Amino acid sequence: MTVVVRTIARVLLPISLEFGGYVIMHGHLTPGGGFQGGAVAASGLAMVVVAFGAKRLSGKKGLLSALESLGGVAFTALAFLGLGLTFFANVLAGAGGLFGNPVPYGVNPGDLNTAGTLPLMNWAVGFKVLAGLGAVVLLFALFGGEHDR
Amino acid sequence: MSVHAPILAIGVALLGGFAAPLWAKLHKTLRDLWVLLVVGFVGVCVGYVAVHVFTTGIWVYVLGGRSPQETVASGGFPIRIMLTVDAMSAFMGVIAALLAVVAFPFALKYIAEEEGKTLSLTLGLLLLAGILGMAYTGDLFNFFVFLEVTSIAACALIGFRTWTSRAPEAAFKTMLLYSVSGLLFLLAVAFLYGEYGALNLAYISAQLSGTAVDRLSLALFLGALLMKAAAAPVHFWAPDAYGQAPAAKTLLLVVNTQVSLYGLWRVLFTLYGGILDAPVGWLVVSLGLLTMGVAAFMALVQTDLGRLVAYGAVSQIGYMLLGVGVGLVALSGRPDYGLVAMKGGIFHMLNDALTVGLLFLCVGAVEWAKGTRDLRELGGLGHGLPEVALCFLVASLALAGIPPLNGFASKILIYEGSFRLSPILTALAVLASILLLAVFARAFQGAFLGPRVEVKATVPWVFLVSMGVLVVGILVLGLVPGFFVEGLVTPAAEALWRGRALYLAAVLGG
Amino acid sequence: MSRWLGVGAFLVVAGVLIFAGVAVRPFGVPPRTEMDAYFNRFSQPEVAANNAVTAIVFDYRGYDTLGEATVLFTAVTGVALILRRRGK
Amino acid sequence: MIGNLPFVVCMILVALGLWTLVAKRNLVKLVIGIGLIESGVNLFLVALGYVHQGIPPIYTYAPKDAPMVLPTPQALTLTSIVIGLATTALMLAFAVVIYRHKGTLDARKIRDLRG
Repeated sequence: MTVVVRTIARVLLPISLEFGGYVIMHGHLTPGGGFQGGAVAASGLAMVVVAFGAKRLSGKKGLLSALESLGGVAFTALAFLGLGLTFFANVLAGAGGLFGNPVPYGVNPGDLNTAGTLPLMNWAVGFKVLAGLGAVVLLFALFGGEHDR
Repeated sequence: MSVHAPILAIGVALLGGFAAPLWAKLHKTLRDLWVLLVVGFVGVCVGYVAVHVFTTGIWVYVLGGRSPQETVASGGFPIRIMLTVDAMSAFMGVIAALLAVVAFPFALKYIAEEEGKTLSLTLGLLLLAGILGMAYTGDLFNFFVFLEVTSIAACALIGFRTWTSRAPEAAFKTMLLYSVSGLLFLLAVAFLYGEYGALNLAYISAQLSGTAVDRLSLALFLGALLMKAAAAPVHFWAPDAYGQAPAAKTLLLVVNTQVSLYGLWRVLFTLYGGILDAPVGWLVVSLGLLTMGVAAFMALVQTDLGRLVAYGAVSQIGYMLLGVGVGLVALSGRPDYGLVAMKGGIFHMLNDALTVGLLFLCVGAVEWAKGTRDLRELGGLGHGLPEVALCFLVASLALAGIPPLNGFASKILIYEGSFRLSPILTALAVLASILLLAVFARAFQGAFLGPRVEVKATVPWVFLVSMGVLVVGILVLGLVPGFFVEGLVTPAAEALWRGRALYLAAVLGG
Repeated sequence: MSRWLGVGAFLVVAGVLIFAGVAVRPFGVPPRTEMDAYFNRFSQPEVAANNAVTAIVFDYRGYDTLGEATVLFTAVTGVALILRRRGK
Repeated sequence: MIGNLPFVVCMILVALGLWTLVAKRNLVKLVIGIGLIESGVNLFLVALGYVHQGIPPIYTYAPKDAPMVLPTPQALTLTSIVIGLATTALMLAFAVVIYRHKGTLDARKIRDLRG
């Protein structure tokens, strides 16, 4: 791709990653969450694949698949965390510690430090979706390139 | 920990799938050990659940609640997803775990490292998790989610041999059918959610009143699950799929079909059990007859050993549909013969898993040794591979329903039940069995008899152990069927036959 | 001949679906909302999340989300398997 | 009053998707047909959750005393969208491999598996 596309991709990649991170982080307060934020961030990765070509990124395939596995393991581990009560029980919500502030019923401005395991799960799923979608785009791009040659 | 056994079976299988690629990055042997460990653990959990359910009754497990037994919120309606394991679910779980325990050691040896072993083992674990998730869940949307897990994992495994053009083609076809089936299921769930504002199977079942929309949902459920279970008009994906997947993984595909049938039983008997009428039963019976007939005739003309066995497998689906369909027809009056036929149909699920599984392992062993499955090129393998020939013979006879093997034990129950409804049904079913016997006699003769030929490779002992386990199962189930029918099959059939009230009471209380 | 049969079957299915769209229930007036009212009322006190949808996705129906994450993981693994190069 | 028009539109989308599956022979168009059905079902799910004059079920800076729409269908739709994406990705991967083997995407020309 031309230098214009590459430059714009360089500028936009951090922005899309940051916006994806924002959507993931505020998943329990505003519209959005792990899947949506992960997809936003993955669109940045797709842009990089288009702008710079899949060849230059082919070494990152292993990294992406490892990241995806880690995201899945982390998500399942968070679900296992509730096993003292039941699988998936939200043991951190309202417990006072990490993400443990209570929330009264009704309209409020929102507090990031709430919702227990939800933000952690959002992050796990966000990374998983980012890595997964990135890997799919990269695999398709690599396969096509191989065929054309 | 034992109070969490049902979810541990599913959760650990999922965790195993997620983690398998990570272990493979460290060392391949670690990955193999991990896979065996996970499958073993899942097997233990499933066994524990089964023993518990068969001795003490339905096991309800609420996910994410303060306690696993807190099924309904204040107000008397369930809000969280819950696992509801009754005898039928536990029975299905046992079939899945049994075949997984046999299939995974076989797969470790059968699939070469350079052909994507890590990925296919991962998919196998996820498929197992999806099957168990479908069997244990008591929530309609959750059933859909796990239906899709199994669909995607199964299709990826069907497309495994990407270096041939047939495998991706079969996989595409199958995926198309599976997607439509999943979407029809989701549409049916959406209709029910729109009417009743709930997703819990037991709660909706208690509310169903038989409106036009309810009946449309039933039609959509039937279409979706029959499509996925390879019943006759839409069976054509199954031979391609079974023929193309690696032999060890075909076992899991067989269980995948059966768990779709299990979903059908669950929908018909538990969800719609209160308002069902006989025409639905007759529909299931006629589809069953059509399936066994069409598949048996198609098996006659096959030249590929894998596809021939696959058509044999499809025809067995017909017997299950016939057995349980007779029970459905008789559901309103609940005469004895309905329960007998249902016992036969459900017992046949276990028998079919063992026999068809063994046949596919034999096909895999033949391909391993000879490099081809074409009956026109095969022949004389009985000299080089006597153990495989023996296994194939036992499995074919069992599939055709020859006493004293297990296929006979379940088919005789189906015949007995269906005869009391209408002798024509029995006659047709017997005819299909005879046809199958002819088909498999020809296959055995074509592949194993004839002048001695050289085999490229001997069959590893792991294969023989896997196959031996299944042969022992077939013989034991055939020689002492009474013990298993009393202990395993009757509770499972009763759970569908009369168990709806118990199922609803276990979830909704009172 | 078989073409018109197909068209006829399709028209019947489409007619049934559209009839279902009319018959299902009035738009905008859900008849039964116990479960959803519970989620809207208790997602703050129970899960401490302002966003009821996220509370459902990760808490009340978190198990579905685990399945969904599995579906995505399975698909990525499957694509990697299908588009792999043999012998590597 | 628009009556049940939203539901009917969703059903029309589903029907169009089914028509695509029946009538088209290009593999990518078949995938698009699946996508159409899926969009119809997803829209139907979301439409089921609508309440007249409803606001999103999120309490952060929400207007006071407005009815909230039902949150469950939105959560279900999120799940089903991701599942649809996974299905589409896998089917396209098969289509790509088939194209590489056969050099065509026409379903009539690639049938090795018959009978």
